[in-house]
Amino acid sequence: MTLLEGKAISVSFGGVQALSAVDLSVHEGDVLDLIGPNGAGKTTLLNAISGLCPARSETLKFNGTEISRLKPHRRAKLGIARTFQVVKPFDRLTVVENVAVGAMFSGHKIPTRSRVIERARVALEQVGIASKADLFPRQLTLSERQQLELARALAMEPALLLLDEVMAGLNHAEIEKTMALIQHINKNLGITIVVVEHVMKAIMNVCNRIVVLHFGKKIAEGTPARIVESPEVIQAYLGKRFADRQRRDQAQRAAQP
Amino acid sequence: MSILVVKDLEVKYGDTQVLWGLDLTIERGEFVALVGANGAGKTTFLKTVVGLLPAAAGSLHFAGEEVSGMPVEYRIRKGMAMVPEGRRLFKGMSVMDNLMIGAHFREDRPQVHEDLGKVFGYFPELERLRKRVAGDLSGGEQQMCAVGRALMASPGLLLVDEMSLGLAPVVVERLAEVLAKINVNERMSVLLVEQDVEIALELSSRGYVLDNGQVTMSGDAGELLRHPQIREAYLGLT
Amino acid sequence: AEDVIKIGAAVSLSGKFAREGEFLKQGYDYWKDAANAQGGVKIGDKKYKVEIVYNDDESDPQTSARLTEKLITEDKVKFLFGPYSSGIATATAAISEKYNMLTMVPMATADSIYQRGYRYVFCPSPLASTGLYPILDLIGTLEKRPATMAIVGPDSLFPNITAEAAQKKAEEMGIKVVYLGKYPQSAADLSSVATAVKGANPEAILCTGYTQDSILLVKSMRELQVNPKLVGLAMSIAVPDFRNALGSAANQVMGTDYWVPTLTYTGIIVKDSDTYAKTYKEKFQKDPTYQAASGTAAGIILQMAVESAGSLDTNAVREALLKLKGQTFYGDFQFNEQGVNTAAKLSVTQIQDGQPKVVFPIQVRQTPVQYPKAPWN
Amino acid sequence: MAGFEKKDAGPALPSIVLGAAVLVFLIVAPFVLSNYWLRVLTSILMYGIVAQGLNIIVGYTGYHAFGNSVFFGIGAYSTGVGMALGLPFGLALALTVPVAVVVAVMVGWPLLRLSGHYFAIATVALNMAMMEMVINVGGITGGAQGLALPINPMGPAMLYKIIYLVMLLILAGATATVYWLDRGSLGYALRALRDSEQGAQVMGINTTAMKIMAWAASGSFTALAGGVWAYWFTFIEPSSAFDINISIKGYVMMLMGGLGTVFGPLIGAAFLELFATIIWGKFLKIHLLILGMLIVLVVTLMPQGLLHHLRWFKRRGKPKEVIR
Amino acid sequence: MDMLFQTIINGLLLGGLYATATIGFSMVWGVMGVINLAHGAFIMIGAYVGYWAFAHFGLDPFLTIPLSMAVLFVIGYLLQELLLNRVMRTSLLLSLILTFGLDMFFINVVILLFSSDFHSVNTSYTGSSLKVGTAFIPYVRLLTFTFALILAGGFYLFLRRTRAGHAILATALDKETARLMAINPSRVYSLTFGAGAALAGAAGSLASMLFPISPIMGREFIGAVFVITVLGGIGSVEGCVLAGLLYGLIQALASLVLGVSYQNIVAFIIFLLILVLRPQGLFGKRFYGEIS
Ligand SMILES: Nc1ncnc2c1ncn2[C@@H]1O[C@H](COP(=O)(O)OP(=O)(O)OP(=O)(O)O)[C@@H](O)[C@H]1O
Ligand SMILES: Nc1ncnc2c1ncn2[C@@H]1O[C@H](COP(=O)(O)OP(=O)(O)OP(=O)(O)O)[C@@H](O)[C@H]1O
Ligand SMILES: [Mg+2]
Ligand SMILES: [Mg+2]
Repeated sequence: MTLLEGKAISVSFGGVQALSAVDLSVHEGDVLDLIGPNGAGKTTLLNAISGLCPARSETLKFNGTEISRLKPHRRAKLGIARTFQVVKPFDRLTVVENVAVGAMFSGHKIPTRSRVIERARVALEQVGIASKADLFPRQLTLSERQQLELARALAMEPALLLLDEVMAGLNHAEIEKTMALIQHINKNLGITIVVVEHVMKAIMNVCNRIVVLHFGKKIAEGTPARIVESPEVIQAYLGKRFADRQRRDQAQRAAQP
Repeated sequence: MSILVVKDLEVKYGDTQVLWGLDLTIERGEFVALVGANGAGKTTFLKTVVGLLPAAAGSLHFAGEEVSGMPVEYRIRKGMAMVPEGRRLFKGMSVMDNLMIGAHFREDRPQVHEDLGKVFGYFPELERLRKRVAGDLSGGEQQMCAVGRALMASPGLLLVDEMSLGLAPVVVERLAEVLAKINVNERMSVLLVEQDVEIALELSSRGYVLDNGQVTMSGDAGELLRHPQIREAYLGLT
Repeated sequence: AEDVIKIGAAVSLSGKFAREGEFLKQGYDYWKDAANAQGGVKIGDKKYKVEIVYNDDESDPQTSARLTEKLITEDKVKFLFGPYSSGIATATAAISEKYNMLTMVPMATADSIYQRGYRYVFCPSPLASTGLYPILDLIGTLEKRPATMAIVGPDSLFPNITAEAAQKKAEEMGIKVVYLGKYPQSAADLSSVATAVKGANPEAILCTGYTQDSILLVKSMRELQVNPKLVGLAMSIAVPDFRNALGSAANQVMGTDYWVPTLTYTGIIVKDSDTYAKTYKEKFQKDPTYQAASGTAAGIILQMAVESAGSLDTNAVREALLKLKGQTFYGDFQFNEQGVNTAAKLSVTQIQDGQPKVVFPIQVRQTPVQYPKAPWN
Repeated sequence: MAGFEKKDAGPALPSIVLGAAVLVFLIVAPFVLSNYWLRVLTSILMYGIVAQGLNIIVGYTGYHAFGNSVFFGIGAYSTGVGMALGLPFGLALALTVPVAVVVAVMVGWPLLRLSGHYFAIATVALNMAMMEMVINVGGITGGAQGLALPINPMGPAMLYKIIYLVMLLILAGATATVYWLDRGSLGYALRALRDSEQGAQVMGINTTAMKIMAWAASGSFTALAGGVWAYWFTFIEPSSAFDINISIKGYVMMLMGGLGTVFGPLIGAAFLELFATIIWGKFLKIHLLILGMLIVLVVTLMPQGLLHHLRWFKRRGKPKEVIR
Repeated sequence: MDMLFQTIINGLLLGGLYATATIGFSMVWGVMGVINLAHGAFIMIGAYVGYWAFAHFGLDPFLTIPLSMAVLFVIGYLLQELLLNRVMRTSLLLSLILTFGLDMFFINVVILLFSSDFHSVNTSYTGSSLKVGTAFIPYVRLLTFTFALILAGGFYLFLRRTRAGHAILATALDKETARLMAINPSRVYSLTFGAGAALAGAAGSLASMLFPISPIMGREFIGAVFVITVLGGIGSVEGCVLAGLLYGLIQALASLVLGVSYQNIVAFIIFLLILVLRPQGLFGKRFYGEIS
């Protein structure tokens, strides 16, 4: 079933056409990756979906409901959660309070305070920063703040999760962990996910579909394996060296039993 | 001769100690990588070297002089430059002004203009974009501008934090090439902090691995790259 | 212990009325010292020294009200002297009235205060509505009266009352009011007002503003060569700052005044205006203004009433005040039930060759008026 | 900062005792204090309301409503005009709330989209525009000439007690509102949007509605204070009803007491008013100068507020974060 | 028609002075994130310096501009070093209240020193005008206007062309990174605050030629200063000049068309509209004034 259906989404800022007529459909259970060079419009597309920037579109349906005229908080209550590439923590709330806000105002009504906190703690466990619960966000490292973003979104128990470069700045082990987390969220919690990531080798393994944006236009869409072979994508985004590495890694993996 | 010698460095944020007795040396003209897990203290280390954070203990020799008590300006004037995490351009100023402010403190104006030429040589796109407002550039272009700005200080030691953060693979490749070229052409020492351990170690001659505020491994970059522990923990290969 | 009469005064010593408040305070002090020098206020056979308790109201009505309450209930004063400005006095008059506290408010001349039926609030000065009457009366005596007139002033309590009354009277006299301008109180620059006046091209212009406004307006009219035959101001002509600021530009400009040193009224404590000006200058190292004179007069009138009542009882003093009819160096006085001085008259002063000269009313004038006014040099 | 995460829920014993003592004092005050001190206390309460009103929009919501005095003026004038039209005081005062709410909603919708400095000065401009409007409308508002309210024939003793009690009730209402904000989820919504509006939006918070609500509440309390003030003074002028110093004073008090705390603004109001009252008369000409110096000293020496320095009766809590 | 011409002249001439009175305020706001409520007091002190030199030595206020600038630069520099520095990092609110306290302090100090009487400066050319067609251009105002524009232009060049200026701009945009460029932010802040005060002082000296001088004269400027800052875009010198001229013009035209009582309300409404529709100001640049 199609969870999110967008047709001809366009966004312009003054003279800059950040997105031109992009179609996007996300199926239930998908992990869809959005890639493209810097400034291609990936964040803008997420903004258009979550309602943070004025966008034009033929249709923008979530779970069968037309949402293009809804304010961001309405969309959130319907079950769309997201993280920000440039993290936006609530600086003067503690980490756990930050996450609790997510649990408090999402569409799911949680009756008591203690349940809200419990929910927040679980989300912090899941992303692995439970030990920092009582600090303030500015006491975290950049990547921990990214984890906080993720925890806040998880606490909302959304149907669709939009992740904007949550792996940026993570090292390999952490990327592995985050990948596992994404898979867990997707498989076990049944949440559909759209990610924006540059970390290709990670994304290759978790996502089932890739959409490539370039200058605000969709230039390719397909399975990971197909996309990395596409000369257009290599030229615009991946680079030759990456393609070589990718091939080498695959060969290595294939060599392993 | 060593351009940077760090001994027993300790750094604290209030009561929490982040760096524990850290030793690190960079020779003139050397390209050194500093890798490590998140929150290991890499940014903290760079900021301490450049003076944005005070050291709680230990010594910091730069170009033969103890600088740990000195303010940032002094160290910059003495020849450090830093490309900060997240680029941090002066978004409201033009690309040109951003570059020139990198040479803000320099009195040797003719030389500055020559350096500007060099920067445009490394990053021809910057010359094309020089009148644009820096905040409008794409992430990759901004990173180039940030590197260019640091080069304008004509430093003896270039500190780069998270070169590839949020950049498309093609752009990372470009930047890596330029850094390598600068290292060779200008005989500029480089200390690169990078999450992509593979790129970092391929570029550099030596590397340090930081874990929980301590150096756990260091040595020849090639060897580190082949070290099974690194391959497993940082590259995900066996 | 000596017998003293304790009088309370909340005046503005800081804030926007600091200057006027300071003069008023000095006026009160002048009376206090002069009366005490003569042994004090005589009640029956006894003489009472005068003591004044001051508080600074910061030019803020709310603070003034609170301090008034304090003077009445904490300091237990016998009488009150009012603050500068009608706005502040309106807030404090209500409190005086609540406590039946006899209050002399020489510088609260807004008519509206005296229309509220207060019984204990007395104003020795003429009311705001009469602020420009003497100039109009003077115009009435001219052979070739101006046929058209502009009236301008800041949009605030006192100037508005003055302007409205003047407009009415002018129209009754058959003078056409061709321009009526109220500019915002906070206007820093009046060149636009001068331009507007120029556009209306009146033969006479009257301004109801305070000293600062009058200076600005005259400056601007001169710069833009606005040349009416008569320039009349309310309440600033005799203020030394005014002449100092304008120099020769002030020539032939005229204005009404509560008081000027050249007036010839006489009374107790202060023999006449000339004496006042001299002794005041000796005492405070500056020339007195009408604010100071009004304060001194308020003290003298209070003293006369207390002495004539022979008691410090508020109601007895009030009765005496209502019965009294007399003169001080400041002018005539006779109060009606509302506390208004019905005998008070303003005079008109014109600057002639750099000197202020009383030109109206005829019976107290020093020289005839110079009319029409020569164009600005 | 309160959180629902408090391990040791409930305030410590000394603060309960202190709170009870203050409450008892406030209730018996009108019967034991002289009229003058009652007036001083009433004025503390009035500024307490202004400061508490600011606390809602500034401390919790992060919008610097520097010109919140606009509501004070609106309250004063709607009460004044209502009474001039023949309404009894109670009714005229009650009317100020809907008037304030309507203004907050109408103006808040465009203005609350501004952030930081811009909102702060927009409210100042709003205050000035409203003042000019009242001046230029003239007629029933009395324009620049001011408006005299009907005089209550009651003697001062009785009238002042009534005014005092009305102020006290309003302040209690404002404080209860703040207390409720401090504890409830609404408070979390406001604090969240204060720190990151977009972050709050995507987490399901209707930020526009919340902000307007907060401002309307802030404005309503301020307007009520203005209404009572008008009746208390019986004469209002545009320049004193819309006096920007009212909100600036409220700011200083809120700051002295501690921003974003329930009782801080009240402590600040009491401190500043008492200080001012006590030094009056002692330093005739220089007390504004002293007040200026005092403000400078407070800001530079104890920027986190009095409450922070009076913490001996408070349990040691989380590090107090810096206000912005 | 004649009146329209005269009105335009009035508005522009006054606007030039307003612009100069605003630049320092706008810069301090843009660079340091401090809304300096004592700016009016700085203007007033500048006027008193001009008056004092005129009254005692007969110096023409145009000649004493450097003196007022120097005096105020020192005052500003010291205030920043000693007081503001301690609070400006923490919040907008604290600096607002601090400067409010300073304003109160300075006004009352001047009352103590000079009393609250009005003073004026009357030079030989005060009151004479140049006749252009049917309109009059007062010499004093013309000179004031010229000086105002020269000062504004000079300051603009200082910011854009000198290294100190660049350091100011860079610090405004990102303080920590500015340190990486060997810039010392607290020095820059002191310099900026000093320069802002110096410009206010110059404006004060100029204003002393036009308006009565009194301790509270600064209050009359501060409203215009706010409006122009926002209209021009916070921290933008060229914006200040354009906005100052525009503001003078709007006020003058509003008094001509609607009547003098409407000049303020028109200004405030325009101000609100600008804020709502174009908060970065008519001539503002993006990325400036984003500091909170
Ligand atoms: N608020 C805005 N105002 C003006 N232009 C904008 C705005 N937001 C984005 N843009 C422009 O829109 C284009 C797309 O930006 P977007 O942030 O969506 O890119 P992205 O693909 O997420 O890039 P990155 O990989 O660097 O995050 C860019 O050219 C950007 O400069
Ligand atoms: N301002 C601060 N106050 C308190 N603790 C801090 C602060 N900044 C960083 N830390 C802590 O110091 C540790 C090291 O942080 P640092 O930013 O140096 O790590 P890093 O290696 O650069 O990590 P990353 O790869 O995420 O950038 C982390 O545990 C972090 O939580
Ligand atoms: Mg993006
Ligand atoms: Mg880091």
